[in-house]
Amino acid sequence: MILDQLVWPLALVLAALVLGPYLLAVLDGLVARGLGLTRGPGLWLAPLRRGAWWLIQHTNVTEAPDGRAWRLAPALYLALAAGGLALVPWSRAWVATDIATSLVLWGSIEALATVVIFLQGWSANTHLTLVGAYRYVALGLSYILVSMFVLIGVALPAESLALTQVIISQQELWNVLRQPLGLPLFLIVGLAITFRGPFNLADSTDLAGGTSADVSGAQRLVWEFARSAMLVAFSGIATAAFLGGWLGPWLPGPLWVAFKMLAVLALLAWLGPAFARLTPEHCVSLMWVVLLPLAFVDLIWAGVEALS
Amino acid sequence: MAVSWLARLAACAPVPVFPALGMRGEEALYRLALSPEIKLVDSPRHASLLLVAGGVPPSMQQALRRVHDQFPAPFTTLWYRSTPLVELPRAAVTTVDSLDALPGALVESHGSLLRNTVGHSPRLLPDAPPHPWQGLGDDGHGGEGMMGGVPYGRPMAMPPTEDLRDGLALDVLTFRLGPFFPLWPPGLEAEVILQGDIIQQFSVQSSPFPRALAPVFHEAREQSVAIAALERARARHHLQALFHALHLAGLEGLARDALRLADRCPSGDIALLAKWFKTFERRMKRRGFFALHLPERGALRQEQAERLGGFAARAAGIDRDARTEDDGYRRLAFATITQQAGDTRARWRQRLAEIAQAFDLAARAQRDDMRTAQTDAVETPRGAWRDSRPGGTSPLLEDLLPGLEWGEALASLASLELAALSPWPREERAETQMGGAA
Amino acid sequence: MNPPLAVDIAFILLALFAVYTGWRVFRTDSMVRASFFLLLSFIAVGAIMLLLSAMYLGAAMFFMMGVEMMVMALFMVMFMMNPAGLNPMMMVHQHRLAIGAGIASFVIVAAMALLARFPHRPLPADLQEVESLGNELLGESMLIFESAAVVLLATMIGVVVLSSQRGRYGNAGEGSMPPGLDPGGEPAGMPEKDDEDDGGHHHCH
Amino acid sequence: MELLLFFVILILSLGAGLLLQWWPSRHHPMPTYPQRAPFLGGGLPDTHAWSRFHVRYYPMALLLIAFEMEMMFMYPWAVVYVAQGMKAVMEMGMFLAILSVGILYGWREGVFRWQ
Amino acid sequence: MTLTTVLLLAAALIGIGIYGALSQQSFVMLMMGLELILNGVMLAAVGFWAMSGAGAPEGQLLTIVVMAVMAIEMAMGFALVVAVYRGKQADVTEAIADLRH
Repeated sequence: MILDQLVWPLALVLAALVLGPYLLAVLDGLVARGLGLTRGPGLWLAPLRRGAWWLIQHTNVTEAPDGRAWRLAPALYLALAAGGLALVPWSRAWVATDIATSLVLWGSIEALATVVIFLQGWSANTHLTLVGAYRYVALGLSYILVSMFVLIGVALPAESLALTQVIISQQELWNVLRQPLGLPLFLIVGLAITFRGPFNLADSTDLAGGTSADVSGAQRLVWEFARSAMLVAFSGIATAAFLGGWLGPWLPGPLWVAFKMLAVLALLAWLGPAFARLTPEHCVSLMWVVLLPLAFVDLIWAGVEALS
Repeated sequence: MAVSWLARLAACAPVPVFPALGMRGEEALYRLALSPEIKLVDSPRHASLLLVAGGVPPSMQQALRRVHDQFPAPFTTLWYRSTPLVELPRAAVTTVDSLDALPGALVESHGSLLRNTVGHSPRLLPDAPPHPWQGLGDDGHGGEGMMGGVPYGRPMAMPPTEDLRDGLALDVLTFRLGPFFPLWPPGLEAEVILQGDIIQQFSVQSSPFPRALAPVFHEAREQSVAIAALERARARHHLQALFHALHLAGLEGLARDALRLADRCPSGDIALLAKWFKTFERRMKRRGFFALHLPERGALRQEQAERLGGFAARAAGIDRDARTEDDGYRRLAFATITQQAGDTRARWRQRLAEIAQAFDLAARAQRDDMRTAQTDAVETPRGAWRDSRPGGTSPLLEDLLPGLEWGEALASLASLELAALSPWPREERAETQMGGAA
Repeated sequence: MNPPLAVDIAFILLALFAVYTGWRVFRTDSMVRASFFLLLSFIAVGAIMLLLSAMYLGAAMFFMMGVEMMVMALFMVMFMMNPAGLNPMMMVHQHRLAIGAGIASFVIVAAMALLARFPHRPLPADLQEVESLGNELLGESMLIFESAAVVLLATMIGVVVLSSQRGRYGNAGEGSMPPGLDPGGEPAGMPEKDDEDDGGHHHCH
Repeated sequence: MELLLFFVILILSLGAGLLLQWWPSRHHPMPTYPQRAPFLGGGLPDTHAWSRFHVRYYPMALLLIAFEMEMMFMYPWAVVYVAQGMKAVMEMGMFLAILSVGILYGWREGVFRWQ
Repeated sequence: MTLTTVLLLAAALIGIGIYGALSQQSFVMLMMGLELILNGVMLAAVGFWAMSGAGAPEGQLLTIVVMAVMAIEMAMGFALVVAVYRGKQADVTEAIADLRH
C-alpha cells in the first residue's frame, strides 16, 4: 500500500528527473551529430563532461542583480518540471499525484514556467537578459491558450480532468489517432515551454544567449538541466494525454510510459533544431491567428468524436 | 579528490571558445566552426577560452580588456595572429600563428587549464564600480531620492523620450555595443538606444574592420583572370556570410553546411557544387529561414541602395552590375538578377540567387576557359570596384535600424555588407589548405 | 503520519506563508517582487483550497493567477518610476489611516468568524466537485455562460479600444507630444505617479 | 496523500536546485566589478538595465487576461460535456463564438503586432 | 483546519489588502491591494463551501465570479492606465498643478 502509493511513484519520478534530462542530452547529441556539429566518440559521456565543466566554472554575478530571485529561478524551474513529472501516471496504480484535476495542474505549471523564465532574465539586471525575458513572456502568454484547448480536447472523451481517466478513456483508440490535430499542436507547446528550436525566444542567439547571456557555472547547469527536465515532464504528459500512457501489450506499464516518453523526446529533439527561430512578432501572430483557431478545430473535432 | 575527478571529466568536454575577432580574424572563426571538438559561444560567460583572432587596433584594446575581464574564472587566452596585451603574464597566453594548429591548441589550452598546468588569466582592470557608490547617497547605496544618484554604481535608466511606434514614452536604455559583439561584423561599435526591444537610435562609433577579399578579385584589377575562379570566390564569400545569418536564425546545422560548401568552392567540382547548393537552398527554405525568421523589414531607400551598390542595390531593384561591362561575361550571356522589395528577405533571396548564378557562370566559363576582358571595373561581392575600392557604409545603419525590433535589426544587419574592402587580399595559403581539409 | 495532522500542519504553514507574502507585497521596493509576492500569496491560498478539497478551484487559481500576476508585473514595470526599487522608496499616503482601516477590517471580519455560529455541514464523501460545478454552470438556462461571454467580450473590446493606439481614440500620441521632460529630474518622476493615481481614481469612482 | 507527495517532490527538487547552485560556489570570491558589468561585446551601458521597459505586446497581454477567464468555465464544462450532450455543445459553441469575436476584433486592430 | 481558522486567514488577507488599497499612492499598487482583498474573499467562499455549505455548487460558482471580477478589473484597470498615460503627455504640467495643493 505504502509501497504502491508512495515509494514506487516517488522512485520513478526521481529516476525520470535524473535520467530523463541525461537521455535528452544524449538525444540532442545524436541530432547534433546528424547535423554535423559534433563528431567522434563520447556520445554518452558528453553531457556529463559539459556538466562537469559547468560545475567547475565559477557562477557569475552581475552588478546589482536581484540575487535571491536570480538563484531561485533555475531551482523553481526545476521544481516545476518535477511537479509536472509527479503528475505523470506510470501505471494504473503508480501515480505520484493522482488528483481529479491533474490536467489543470499541468496548465498551471505551464503558466508558472513563464513567470520563472521571466524572473531568470529580469533578475540579472543586464540588457540582453532583460530583452530575452520580455520576449519569452510574449510567447508564454500566447502558447498557453493553445495548450489548454488541446488538453480540454482530451478531457472530453474521458469525462474527467484526471490524467489516469484520460488514459483509461484511450483503451480502444489512442487520442493521437482519435484527435489527429491534438498531438502536433501539443508538441509545439512542448517546444515553447522549454524555448527550443523555433520558439527559442528566451535564450536566443541574437541576444548572445538571452536570459542565459550573463549566467555561468552551476547556475547555468541547473538552468539547462531544468530546461531538459521540463521537456521530460512535458513528454510524460503528452504520453498520458495522447499516446495511451501505460497502455500497451506484453510489457509492464511503466516501461511503456518510458518508451513512449523517449519517443516523444526523440521527436522533439529532432524537431527543435530543424526550424529557424521565429521573430517574436511572427510568433505571437502565429499562436493567436493560426494555432489558436486550429486548437478550436481540434476541440470541435474532439467534441463531435466524443458524442458519436 | 572529487574536484580533480570533475576536472578530468570537464577537460574532455567540447571546448567552449569565445572568439573576439580582430582584423582579418574571420578565417579562424570559419575554421573553428567546422571543428567538432570546439564549441563557439556568443558570450564570454559561457566560455573557458578567449580566442583573439587577428590584430586589434590600439583604440579597441580597452574594450578587449573589458571582454577579457568578463570571463568567469577559470579561463585563459589564446592569440591567433595577434599581439597579446602587454600586461598579461606569459603563463596565461598562448600564441598560435597557424590555422591548422589552432583547434588543437585550443583543445590543449582547455585541457591544461582544467588540469591546472596553465595559468588562469588574471583580471586586467581595477576592481572598481563604474561610479563610486558605497556609503554615498541617501541610504548608503549611492541612490538619491526616487530616481537620482548612482545606486550600486550606475544611474537609472533615462527618463522618457518620444517613442517611434506607439504613443507611450517609456524609459530608454542607452549602451554601447561592440566591437567584439559576436553577432555583428567584427569591429563595429555603436551606441544603441533601446526603448523596449525596439531600437530607437543607433549611432555608429567605429566602422567594421575592412573585409579582405580573395586574391583573385585583386588580380582581376591588374590582369585578366579566369571567370571561373572569380565566380567561385564570389560564391564562397556569400556562403560565408550566410553562415552568420543562419547562426542568428538558430539553424546551426545548416550554418555549418554553408561553410562546408564555401570551403569546397575554390577547388571542388563545379557541377557537384551547384547540385549541393540547390539541395542546400531547398532545405534552407523548408526550414523556414525566409518564412519564419527573416523580417520583411529593413528596406533600403533608393539612394541608400545606390550608395551601397552590389547585391544590396540589385535587391532593391537597381539593375547595375560591373560584370555587364565585361566582354568575357557578355560572351557568357550574363544577365543581372534583381529583386524589388529591397528588404532583408529580398537581400538574402538576391544573394542566394547570385550564388546559384555564380556556380552557373563558373561552370560555363570553366568549360571554355573564359577570362575577364577588362581590369578597370570588377564586381566584388561588396559592389563594383572601379577607381576606388568600395568604402565602409556603416553610417547608413543609423537610418536603417531605428524602429526595428532587436532580432529583426540583427537579421537586417547580417544581410548587409557594410565593411570597407581591405586593400590587401586574403592570404591564399589558408584558403587552399581549407579547401583541402574539406 | 496521521493525515489530518499533516493537513493541519500544512494549513498553518501555508496560512503563515500567505499572510507573510501578502504583507511583503507592500513592503518591497521592486515592482516585480511585489507582483510575484502577490502571486505567492495566491498560490498559498490556492494550495489551501486544494487542502479544502476544492481540487478544481485550487489548481485553477494557480494558472489564472500565474498569468494575471505575470501581466501585472509587466504593467507595474512599465508604468512605475524606479520599477526595480534600486532606490528604496515609500510611496504611501494616509498611512496611519490605512493601517487603522486594515486592522479594523481584520478585527471585524475575524470577530464575525469567531463569534458567528456557522452550521457544520462538511462535503459529502462522494462529492464530484468538478462535475457539480459543471452542471451548475450549464444549469437550466444558458444564462451563466452567455452572460459571462458577453461580459468578457465587452472587456476584450474595451481593453483593445483603450490600450491600442489604433483604437477608436485614434492615434493618441499624435500631435500632442510635449517637448522632452526635464531629464533626470525628480519633478519629472513624482508627478507622473500622482497623475496615474489621479487618473485611476478619476475613472474608478 | 497525493498532495503530500507532490509537495515533497516540489520541495526536494527546489532544494536540490538551490543546493547545486550554492555548493560549488560557496568558497568563490565575489567577482570583480569589470566582470560583473553586463556583457555587451566590449561596450558599456550608461544605466542599469532595469527600467520602465516598453513592452511591445501589452494589448495582447490585456486581451489574454480577459480571454483566459473563459478557461475557468471550460474545464468544468469538459467534465460534464458527454453527460449533458447537445446542450453543452450549444452553450459552449455560443460562448466561444462570442469570445472569438473579441479575438477577431483584436486582430483587426493589430493587437498581435508589435506596438 | 477549521472554518474559523480559514476565515481568520481570510480576514488577515482582507485586512492587509485594505491597508494596501488605502495607503498606496499609485493606481497599480492600489490594484494589488484590491486583488489581495479578493483573494481573501475567494478563500472565505471556498471555506464556506467546503465546511458549511455541504458542497453546494454555488460556493464554487461564487469563487469563479470573484475571479472573473478580478480578471476584468485588472484588464480594464491596466487598459485605463495605458490610456491615461498616453493622454497625460499632453497635460503633465496641468496634472502637477492640480495635485500640488
